[in-house]
Amino acid sequence: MHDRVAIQTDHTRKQATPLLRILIALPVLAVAAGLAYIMLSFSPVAPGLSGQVTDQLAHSGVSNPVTAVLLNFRGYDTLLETVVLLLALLGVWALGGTELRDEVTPGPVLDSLSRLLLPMLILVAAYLLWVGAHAPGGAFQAGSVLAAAGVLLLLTGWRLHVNLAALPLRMILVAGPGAFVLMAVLTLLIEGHLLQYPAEHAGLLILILETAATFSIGFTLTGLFLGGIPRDRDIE
Amino acid sequence: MNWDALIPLLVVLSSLLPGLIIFGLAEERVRTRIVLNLLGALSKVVLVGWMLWGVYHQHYYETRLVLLPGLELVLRAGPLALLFVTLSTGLWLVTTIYAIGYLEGSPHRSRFFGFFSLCVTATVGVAMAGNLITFLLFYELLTLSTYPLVVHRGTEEARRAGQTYLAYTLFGGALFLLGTVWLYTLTGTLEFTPRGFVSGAGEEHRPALVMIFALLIAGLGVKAALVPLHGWLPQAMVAPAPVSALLHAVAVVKAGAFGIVRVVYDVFGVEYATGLGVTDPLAWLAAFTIIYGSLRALFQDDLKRRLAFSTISQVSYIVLGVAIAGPIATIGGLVHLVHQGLMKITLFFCAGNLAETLGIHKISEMNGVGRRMPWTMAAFTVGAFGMIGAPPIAGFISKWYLGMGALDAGQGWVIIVLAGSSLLNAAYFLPILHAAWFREPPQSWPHEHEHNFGRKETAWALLLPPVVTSVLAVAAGLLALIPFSPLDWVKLIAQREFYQP
Amino acid sequence: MTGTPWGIILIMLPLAGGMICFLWPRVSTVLGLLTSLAVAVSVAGLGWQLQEYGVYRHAIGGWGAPLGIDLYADGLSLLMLAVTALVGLGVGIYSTGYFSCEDSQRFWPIWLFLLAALNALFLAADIFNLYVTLELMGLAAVALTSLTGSKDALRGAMRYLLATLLGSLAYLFGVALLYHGFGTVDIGMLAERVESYPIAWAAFGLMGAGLMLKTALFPMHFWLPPAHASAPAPVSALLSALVVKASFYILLRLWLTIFGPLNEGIELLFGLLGMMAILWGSLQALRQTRLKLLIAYSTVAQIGYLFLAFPLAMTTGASAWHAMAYLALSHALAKAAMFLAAGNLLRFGGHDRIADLDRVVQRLPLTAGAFALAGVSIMGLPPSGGFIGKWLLLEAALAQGHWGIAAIMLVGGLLAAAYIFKVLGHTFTQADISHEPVAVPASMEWAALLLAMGAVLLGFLASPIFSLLDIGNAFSLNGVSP
Amino acid sequence: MNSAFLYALVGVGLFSLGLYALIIHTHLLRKILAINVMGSGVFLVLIALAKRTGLAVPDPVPHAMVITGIVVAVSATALALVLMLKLVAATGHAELSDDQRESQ
Repeated sequence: MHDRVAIQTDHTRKQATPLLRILIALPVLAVAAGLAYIMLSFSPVAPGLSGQVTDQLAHSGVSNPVTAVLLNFRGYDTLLETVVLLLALLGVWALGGTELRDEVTPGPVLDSLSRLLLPMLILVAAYLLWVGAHAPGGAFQAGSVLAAAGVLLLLTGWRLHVNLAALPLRMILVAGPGAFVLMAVLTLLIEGHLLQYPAEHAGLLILILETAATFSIGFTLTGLFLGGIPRDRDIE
Repeated sequence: MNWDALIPLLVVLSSLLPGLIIFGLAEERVRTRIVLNLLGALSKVVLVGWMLWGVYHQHYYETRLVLLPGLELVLRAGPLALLFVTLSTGLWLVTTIYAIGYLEGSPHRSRFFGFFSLCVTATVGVAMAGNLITFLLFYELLTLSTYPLVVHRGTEEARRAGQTYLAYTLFGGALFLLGTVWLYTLTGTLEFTPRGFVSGAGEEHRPALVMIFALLIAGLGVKAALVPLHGWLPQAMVAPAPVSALLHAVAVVKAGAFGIVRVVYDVFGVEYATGLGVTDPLAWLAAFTIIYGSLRALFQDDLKRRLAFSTISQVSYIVLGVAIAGPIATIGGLVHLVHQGLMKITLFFCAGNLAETLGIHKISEMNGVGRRMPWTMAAFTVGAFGMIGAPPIAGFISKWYLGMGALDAGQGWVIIVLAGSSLLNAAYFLPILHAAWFREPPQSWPHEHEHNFGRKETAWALLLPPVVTSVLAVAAGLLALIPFSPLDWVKLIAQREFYQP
Repeated sequence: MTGTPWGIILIMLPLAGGMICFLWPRVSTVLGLLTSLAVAVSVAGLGWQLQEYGVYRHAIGGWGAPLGIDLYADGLSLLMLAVTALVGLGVGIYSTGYFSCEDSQRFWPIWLFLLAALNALFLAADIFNLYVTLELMGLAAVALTSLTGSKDALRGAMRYLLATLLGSLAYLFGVALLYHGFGTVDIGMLAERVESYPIAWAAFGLMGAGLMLKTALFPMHFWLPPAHASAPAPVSALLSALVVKASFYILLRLWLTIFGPLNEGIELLFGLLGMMAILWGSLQALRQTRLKLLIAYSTVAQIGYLFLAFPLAMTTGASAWHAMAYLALSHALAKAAMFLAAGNLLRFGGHDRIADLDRVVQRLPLTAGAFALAGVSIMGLPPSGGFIGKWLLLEAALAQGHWGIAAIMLVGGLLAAAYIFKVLGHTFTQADISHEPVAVPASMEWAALLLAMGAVLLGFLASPIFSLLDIGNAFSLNGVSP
Repeated sequence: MNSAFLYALVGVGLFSLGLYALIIHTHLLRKILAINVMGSGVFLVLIALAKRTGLAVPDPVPHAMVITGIVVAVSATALALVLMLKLVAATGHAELSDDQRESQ
């Protein structure tokens, strides 16, 4: 555990002197005070977009306003955001990954528990994905749970099979942003605007997008946890 | 197709395009390079000849390209522009031949000739600039394209000389830029106009105009090597001889002097400038530079350095003529632009021949060299006497008109400066001539074996140019009164551009 | 083809390209180059569209602001998109020679995502959308910086990442304040609604500080030199030419539309910091002994010039902004060329110690030429884009009697000349050879040279470019806004 | 003043604390954590102010923004952590030394 040792020894390195701390704390405090004042100066009547969202909710294909904003009204942000996630993984892979973690062989308890927990997690993810249309939930929540399952698998020593690590894995990772881009282009061609869903199919299309995104998010987050290209370590 | 609007551009392109092509040529393609160089030089001569004829017959040539909203790139061939264009074009042809001979077999010739062509491009651009921004553009291009020639040899000394050169010229350029922009904000135009365009700026701007004049002159004075801005010139002598000859005797320093003429006559207008009280200090500065340069030249043993200080001194004759602000003195100053060019390039060619053929760099090594290289030293002698102002060589004409002009303008003190300078010229040139012709030659020359020219004095490409230019220098003096002589042309300029009714 | 949605193509194409490169790394180089070319064509198409039909606006999802997100392009956006496409194309060609096969497979998808982020950023009309594009751009830039994996690169990337994240958070805080204060994140609507309340000022303080940090304006430039100097040469070119300009662009947009009309005074601070950046950056550049650090500090100085336009534009308006846009444009081309040239020298001699450059002018004439031409523009000497920008800025300064700014600009130009010729001088001289020279592919030399030539050619294109810039009147304060 | 403002003030507090820690600490892990704390502060402000009207359904737009923000923050944190680990592996310590210039 080379990295952990290094992190601990760093405590011995020099720290900021008390005077310096005060010199830094003062302007930070001033910023805090200023911002606090600003916070209190907001009027309780919000000029936000609540009303408009509510008005258009019926045309959005979902009944959960947050999902409506995320996938429909501001779907373009979400498109870019799925790319951000993929990009982070690309960045991590470009760095060549981190040192190998110690391989642990899970004991019988851990092994059987995780076997039990895994289907549960996947089920929960699926539920969250589905429920997002009308209640809190959605692709990111579902994806995170899926990622939790993935992390659990990794921690118990499971590794992706080498044959699946190349193109198939990449396909899943790209599925979310890819589906978004595809959807964007198709809606542009058919409806004339980027991500303008045909009203009658909006719900279904959003679900398709969210499903693809869930898989991508789950796998990407797991990949980020792993911190390296799976193929590499298998070959080694 | 309006050919008249195209010719000034073609004159610029006739050296720019060969230059750019030469950059791309492989080092060993000597013949292609020579053909391109001569083709460019000759086509420029033809174009300039065409324009000379046209301008003489009251025809004007002008190219305009939009540079910025409200500001154009203007190339205009009037009489004054053509004076400088003709000088540069003619001497470019001669120097190209010289350089081909001088650099034979040496490395990096593609680079050398490429930048050489760029320099000439910049010089004719400076000459034909029709407004200050165009002038500035080519003036800076001249700085940039001469730098690689100064550091051409790639020694540490050359690099340092290059840095010095840039430090002076870019600083000058910055001052010039400041003056130009400032002027533009006051007048809203930068177009060179006979009798100047600043008089419309209004009385309240007089102090600002004096400052602007100082900024512009300081910017130009660097290249014209006015004291105390002359420090780069002697150092730049580290460059190969053709560079010293064409650029540091003709193109670069003359660009500065020519710019001063433009500023005094076509930006401020000589009457307005006199009214501002700025011409007198300029004349004093020029006079000081004349004397100072001559004095310093006296103590140089390195031949090229002595010539460099002589250049510093001689270029200020032009500035002096302009600053005296009378018609006759102006004729003297302007005609010196040409005369000094012819004489000084002859001297530098000869210095190059001595260095290239016999390895002579110092005056103390020149004993008896006249017997070894009679043609070269004959040309040198003509140049030297011209510099001193001996009739019938061209230099005499310049000094005569300067002196007469000074008396005409009521500035008698100038005569003393001229006389003193002539004495000093004699003091630093005559010993050289004496040593070369009348002293016994040494047993051997410093580096004679390097080139074996057999019974010839030196390579024909090295010999021909100084002989031609020295003959021209004599001709310009003897035939000063025939049409199309430099003097005649300068009178035309004074008549048409400066003192028109 | 009047209806072709060029603006959308500019975003979707590199996104799709990046994903395909990720899926099938083998096609990376070919696909990447094709995408870059297609992006350049699309920018031309968009330019034609703007000229024919005026500003471009697209309501994503068909909702329209404030509920939906709009894309918007005017002359200013077009200019930024165009320079991005040009530099991108140049760097793309360069990278074919620079990267090994494996490295290029890592480079292309990230760069294409960065390209998409930049295009999306220049087309955005929504401050939250801008935040997302900023983050996309920042992460891509950091990932590219660390591509070599060397100690210096990792340190540079880490510092850069922390700085860029801090900047983004400050920006996001500002977005939060503006949304809750004025009920929209659309720039155009904010421009109408925002008044000189403390909320607006706090938002501007946060967003401005964040963006200044990302733009590396003095004294918040500390992260830039190590990152730009340690990244691979093509990446340094992208970072210095485009990425810092992108955050500057947002700041400028916000200023022109939302914050500029509120009050006077802040522009003086911008001007002051700009002046200090010029001096400090130039002096530091002059002190450097390593070429890439020198160029990186030069970027710090050149960013300063952009900020000089703020005080000057208060009375001269469009002409100072034109000058600034021109400086940004020519700096992008020139600085990209410089970093690429530095990459060639590094590849060739195995080091970038300035004093040990060995007769480069003979051995890599195209590279030396590229560096010199780019230098002409950086110094602001004619004829070059840098000169045009400097001329206009100087004119504005003198017309208003801002003598300090004029003086700093001239001094900055001289210092720039000093550090550029410090390099050029050494390209002529001989040095002890410490490393066997390595051949440099022609694509690398030509890419640098062409970009540098572009910077010089800009000196003759001012009029057409200014007329393009004025599409949509981006520079009239209180005027038509996104 | 309703409780929403209290949460907003807590958000400001987190932001400021994070900022302070980011400047003060030299260890990269702490710096990365500090950035995350700052991020949480901003998210909290966004969410809290969305509820300040006291209506049953808070403004959904800031919620969507926060979800986007969180994903971005996760991505950035992951990249930062890997970068830090690489740096530790390469240099042996998890700090950005100021003697940058010497090493270059």
